[in-house]
Amino acid sequence: MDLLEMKFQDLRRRCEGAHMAHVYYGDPCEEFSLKLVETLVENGADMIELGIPFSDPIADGPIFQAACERALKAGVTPVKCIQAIRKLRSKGIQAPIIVTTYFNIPYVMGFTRFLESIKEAGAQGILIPDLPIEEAEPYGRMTIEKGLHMILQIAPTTSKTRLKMILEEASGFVYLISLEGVTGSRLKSTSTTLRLIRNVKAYTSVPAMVGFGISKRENAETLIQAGADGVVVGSAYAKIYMEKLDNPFEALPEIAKQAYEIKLGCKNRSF
Amino acid sequence: MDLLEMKFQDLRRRCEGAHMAHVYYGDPCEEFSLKLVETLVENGADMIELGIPFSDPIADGPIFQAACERALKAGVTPVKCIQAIRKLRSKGIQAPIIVTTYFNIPYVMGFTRFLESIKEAGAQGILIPDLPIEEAEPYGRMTIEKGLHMILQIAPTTSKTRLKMILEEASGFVYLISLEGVTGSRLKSTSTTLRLIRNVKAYTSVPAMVGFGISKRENAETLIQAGADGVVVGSAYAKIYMEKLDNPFEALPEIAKQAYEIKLGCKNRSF
Amino acid sequence: MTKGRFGRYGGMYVSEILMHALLELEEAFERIYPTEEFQKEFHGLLRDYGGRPTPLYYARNFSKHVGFKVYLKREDLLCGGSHKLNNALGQALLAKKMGKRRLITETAAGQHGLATVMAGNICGLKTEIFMGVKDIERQASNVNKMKLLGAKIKPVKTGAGVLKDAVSETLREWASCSRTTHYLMGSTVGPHPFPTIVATFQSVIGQELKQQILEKEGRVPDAIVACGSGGSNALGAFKPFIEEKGVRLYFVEGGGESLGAENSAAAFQHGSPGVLHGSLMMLMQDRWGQIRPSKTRAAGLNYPGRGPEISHLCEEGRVKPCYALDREVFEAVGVMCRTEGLIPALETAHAIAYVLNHPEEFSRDDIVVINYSGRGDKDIEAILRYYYGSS
Amino acid sequence: MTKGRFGRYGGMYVSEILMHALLELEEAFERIYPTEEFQKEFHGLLRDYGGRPTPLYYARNFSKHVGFKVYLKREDLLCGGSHKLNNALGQALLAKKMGKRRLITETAAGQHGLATVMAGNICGLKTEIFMGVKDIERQASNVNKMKLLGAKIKPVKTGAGVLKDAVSETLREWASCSRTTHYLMGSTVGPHPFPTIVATFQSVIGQELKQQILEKEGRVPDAIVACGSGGSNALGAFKPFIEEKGVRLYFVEGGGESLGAENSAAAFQHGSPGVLHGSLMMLMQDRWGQIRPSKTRAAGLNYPGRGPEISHLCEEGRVKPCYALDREVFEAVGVMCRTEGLIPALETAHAIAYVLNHPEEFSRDDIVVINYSGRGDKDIEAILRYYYGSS
Ligand SMILES: Cc1ncc(COP(=O)(O)O)c(C=O)c1O
Ligand SMILES: Cc1ncc(COP(=O)(O)O)c(C=O)c1O
Repeated sequence: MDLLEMKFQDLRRRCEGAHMAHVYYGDPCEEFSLKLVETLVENGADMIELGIPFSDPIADGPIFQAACERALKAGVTPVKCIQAIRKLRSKGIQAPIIVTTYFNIPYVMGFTRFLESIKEAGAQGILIPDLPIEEAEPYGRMTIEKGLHMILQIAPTTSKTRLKMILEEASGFVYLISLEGVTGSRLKSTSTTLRLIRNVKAYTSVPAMVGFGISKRENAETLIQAGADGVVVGSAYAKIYMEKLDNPFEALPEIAKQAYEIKLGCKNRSF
Repeated sequence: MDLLEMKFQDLRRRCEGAHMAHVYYGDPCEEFSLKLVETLVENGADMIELGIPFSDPIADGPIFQAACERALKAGVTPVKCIQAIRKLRSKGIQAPIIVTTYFNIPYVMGFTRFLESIKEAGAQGILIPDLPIEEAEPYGRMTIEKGLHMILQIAPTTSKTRLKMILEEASGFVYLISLEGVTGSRLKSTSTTLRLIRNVKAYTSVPAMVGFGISKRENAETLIQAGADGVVVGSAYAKIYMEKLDNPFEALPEIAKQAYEIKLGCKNRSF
Repeated sequence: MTKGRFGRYGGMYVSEILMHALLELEEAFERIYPTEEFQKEFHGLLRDYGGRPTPLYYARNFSKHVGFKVYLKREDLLCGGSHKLNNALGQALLAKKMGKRRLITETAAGQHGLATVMAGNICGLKTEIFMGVKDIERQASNVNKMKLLGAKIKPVKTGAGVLKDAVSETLREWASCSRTTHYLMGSTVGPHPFPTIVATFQSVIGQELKQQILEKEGRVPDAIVACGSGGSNALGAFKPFIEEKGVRLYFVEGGGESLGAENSAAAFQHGSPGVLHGSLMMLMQDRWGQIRPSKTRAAGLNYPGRGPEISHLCEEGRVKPCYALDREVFEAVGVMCRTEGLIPALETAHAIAYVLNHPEEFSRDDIVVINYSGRGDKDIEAILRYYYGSS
Repeated sequence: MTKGRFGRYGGMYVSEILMHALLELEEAFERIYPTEEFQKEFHGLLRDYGGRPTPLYYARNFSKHVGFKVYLKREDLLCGGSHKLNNALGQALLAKKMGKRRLITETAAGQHGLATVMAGNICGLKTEIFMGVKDIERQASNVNKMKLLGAKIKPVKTGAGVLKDAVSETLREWASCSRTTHYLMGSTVGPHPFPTIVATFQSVIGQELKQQILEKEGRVPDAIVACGSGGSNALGAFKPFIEEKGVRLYFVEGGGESLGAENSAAAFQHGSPGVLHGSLMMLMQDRWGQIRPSKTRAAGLNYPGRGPEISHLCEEGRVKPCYALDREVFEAVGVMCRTEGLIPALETAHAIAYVLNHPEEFSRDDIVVINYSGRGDKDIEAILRYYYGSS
């Protein structure tokens, strides 16, 4: 059992939903990102989705696009992001880390080399938003072989047939995209999301995390109560420090508060 | 025998070439045009080509185009031009008057009415630059019937066949266009013109006047010596007063001198 | 009063200087045009360079909008963007075979100038284009194209600086160089033989149209609507239908801002017969015979005269003379944009506007063909200004 | 690694959100495209609305200039002024039959955007077009046309404000509306099934070309030269000749100012395989896989990736990847203007420039076809600036 599986077991035991915080590393500088992750973990994030910035993040909304742009301008590279995992681990951070990036990054580095590096650095899995199940072979297998999870996504538009295909390959958890849109979109109605959770839970016991558009404690509460095993919050955090880019560290208290609130929303799990 | 024929007889007797001055009536005002004609006649013009301004004088160069435009702006009409003939006659001017205008003017007035008016006012003929021999029927006949001459033109581009056709219909005199171009063009070489004169004189005894591009005494001399029965000078006079439009009357002395010079050029006729 | 007459209209009212050139042209046209060699070369170029045949497009959405079947004869798809190339190619080829070395012409909308320099380049003839200063200003995009293609542009400042003045200036220039230079007349105007030559070259439109509509509908149309000033696109489309008395022919001229004397180019509405630029035709003039300036937002319709043949056909009653006002024209552009995704030339939009605004002329079972004479690229600025205000 | 592969290139690298739309599209295309109804409607519109077949023009003067026979496949005569309509009409029809109500797309030169709104209007679908702010600026004339035709223009400010960024933005938009909206991909790029669909719709170019050259020359050409970035006009022309090994195929990309890293769009010259916008293809990227901005004066070639099929054909050696530099391109425009009276699009001028500057590739007896993908109306300003300086 790895850190990720242990984390879910632990949370289940405590009747809590998981709170994964999504961060694009290096925005606006490495020091801040490291501190940001620490703050999040200390204030309620159960796990970290660590984004390696990509020049053309097509699944991301304006907030994360700007984050990628700033990080790249600041000179962040995939290698530095991977080193960051090691740094976090050496600071004693135990939260599972899922590396997120667009497929071209591991493709260009060499997929195997990429997996080996992040594994060695201390990550538990990878999430590649532009690698649907059709393209995941042979990468999914390679990931498992290296002892990592490949996190697959499921969307409101996913058909029942594909849902089953995806769940068959699911490892670690499945990432339910709450809405049709990009990261940072506003989650207006949860009815589609709730139906999605029901559908997925009917077919699998793999944990199901819900992401996209979650920014408030109530969002988390509703989703967790509907059966989700956790929520992912990303742009909502970036939005806070985005307004204080001169000295983003000043934003950390507010982010801490927000993380705490979200985690509160994950706590009342009724099962 | 009318004034025009008498004039040619008279000039022949005195071994002189004819000097016809071409004036667009009403430029820049009627008073000036009347005075201009008087000055020209008093200083060496044997006959007057009185132009009725037309909005689109396609056979005229920039000087006469501007003259037409000014005259029309000043409110000159064909009727006023015709009245001017009467005024000139009543001032005692005896020089033959050829009315020049583009075909649309008499066409719109009614050709017969037009002829009757100018005849009655005291003109001897008409010259319509855009009425070639092909279109002259029935207008030529009507003109003769009214006791007027229809002056036909011959150009350097006129073929021998057409030359004969035109000469057959010629009345009063024929107007040899000295060059391929418009009024006011510079006569660069006279060789074409001289050939034209030779050709025409070989076929007819009707007087042949040469026009277009004549501005200097030497031009007149050369042409008269080559056998022309006269020259037509127009833009060269307009050019003089054009530069003094504030008070064109000031230009009259210079115009007088110029007319006198031209006439001098017409005097040494060697036949 | 001899050659090139259409009823009382037509003729050769030019300076003696130009007569030789007109007679030479008439002779050359009659001799060369019917030859197999010329026909092959001409139609080969029309096809491969020009893009003929142009389609006859059933405008389904537009038809729904007006309530009867409307076809568009797509001259906008001809190389250069209007019907003008049909004539320019024909005359340039003819000029080349006559041994001419240079083409001169005038242009208003720029479409004919563009077609002329294209044809000139193809035939290896130099091109010089007279254009009123006002037209140079309002048809800048076509001016730029002509320049790029190597045409010499001669700005005409006389008069109002529009088409009429440019024609006069070209005639003057021609008088000085007619031995080596061909005046490539752009419409069915000017002295004989131009109206006949231009109509002949343009009649390819109507010939195709007839064959296409017979294929599509099994019968001739009930009406053909064309815009025009000189009349070349209209005559091109009408020619093969003149004898088919069942086909109504509509000629739409530039109404301008209003039909009032100073704001229009509608010569059939308030013109009278007169002579301009070598030809007797319907003309906007004052009571003394001075030509009145025409006014319309469509530069290509901004001419005070209607060519002799269209003048005659209207007088005879075979063709119905109509007009569209500027405002109607801009609105018609909008309708064509929305319904069919096509931006028509302002000239063309006159024909469209007429069809839109005269339901009383058309019945539900009618098949109507609009001669879609050109595309609106050259007019985008003016159209934008109308729709979005000055920008 | 499954569908839509061309050698190693292609694939469907998109968010799970979009997979249903791609699979639905693939299914619909396979089901609807072969039907007689679709074929009839599609080819009817291509003919009557688009103006197909476009001519194959023997460019006599240009041929003399280069010393061998050059034909131009005249896609510039297609309605809208480029080959883009072939694809836009096909996809719009398909989208309509799939029950979609809206089209979204991106455009750089504006040609594809224009084609899309035209097709959208014909099919009664609303159109929304994403365009980089820099492209909006430099292709103003096409922007205005699209607006007039009723398209909603969405300026894209992210990244460098060019095509790459507009594609990203359109994909993002599509993720939010793919049930009711069709992304009308403009070139043979993007995830499967787009490259296949676009190439299929564009292959009408090559089919006509083959028939026309056989008619004119009795044999296939020795070489076909096409410009491209995504590769749609090139593949359209090449498709029926891929198996004819005797026909040399040249693909000319935007060399930009110089081949140096920051000044070019020549992905085959200094690119490597990578994944962008849903597809594995030849890509300009840094050593970490971050996409490098492309640069060329031809907006339509300004994309850092080459579509998967053309990537594969070049890798295989079947197609020769070439480039032309900006300066050569502008000079080529001038040559085409003078010799044939045609102003090519800057994109198209890349193919022309290659033919002009690589005599070593062609012999005196060669028959060469340039796929003349579009007209230069949209580029007049840039061309004037090159020739006459800023004005
Ligand atoms: C598109 C278009 N249609 C019509 C015309 C009118 O000319 P015509 O009456 O000779 O057809 C023009 C003239 O420039 C034009 O450009
Ligand atoms: C005229 C023209 N040619 C070529 C292209 C390049 O696109 P593709 O490679 O898809 O043919 C474009 C793109 O906008 C274009 O407008």
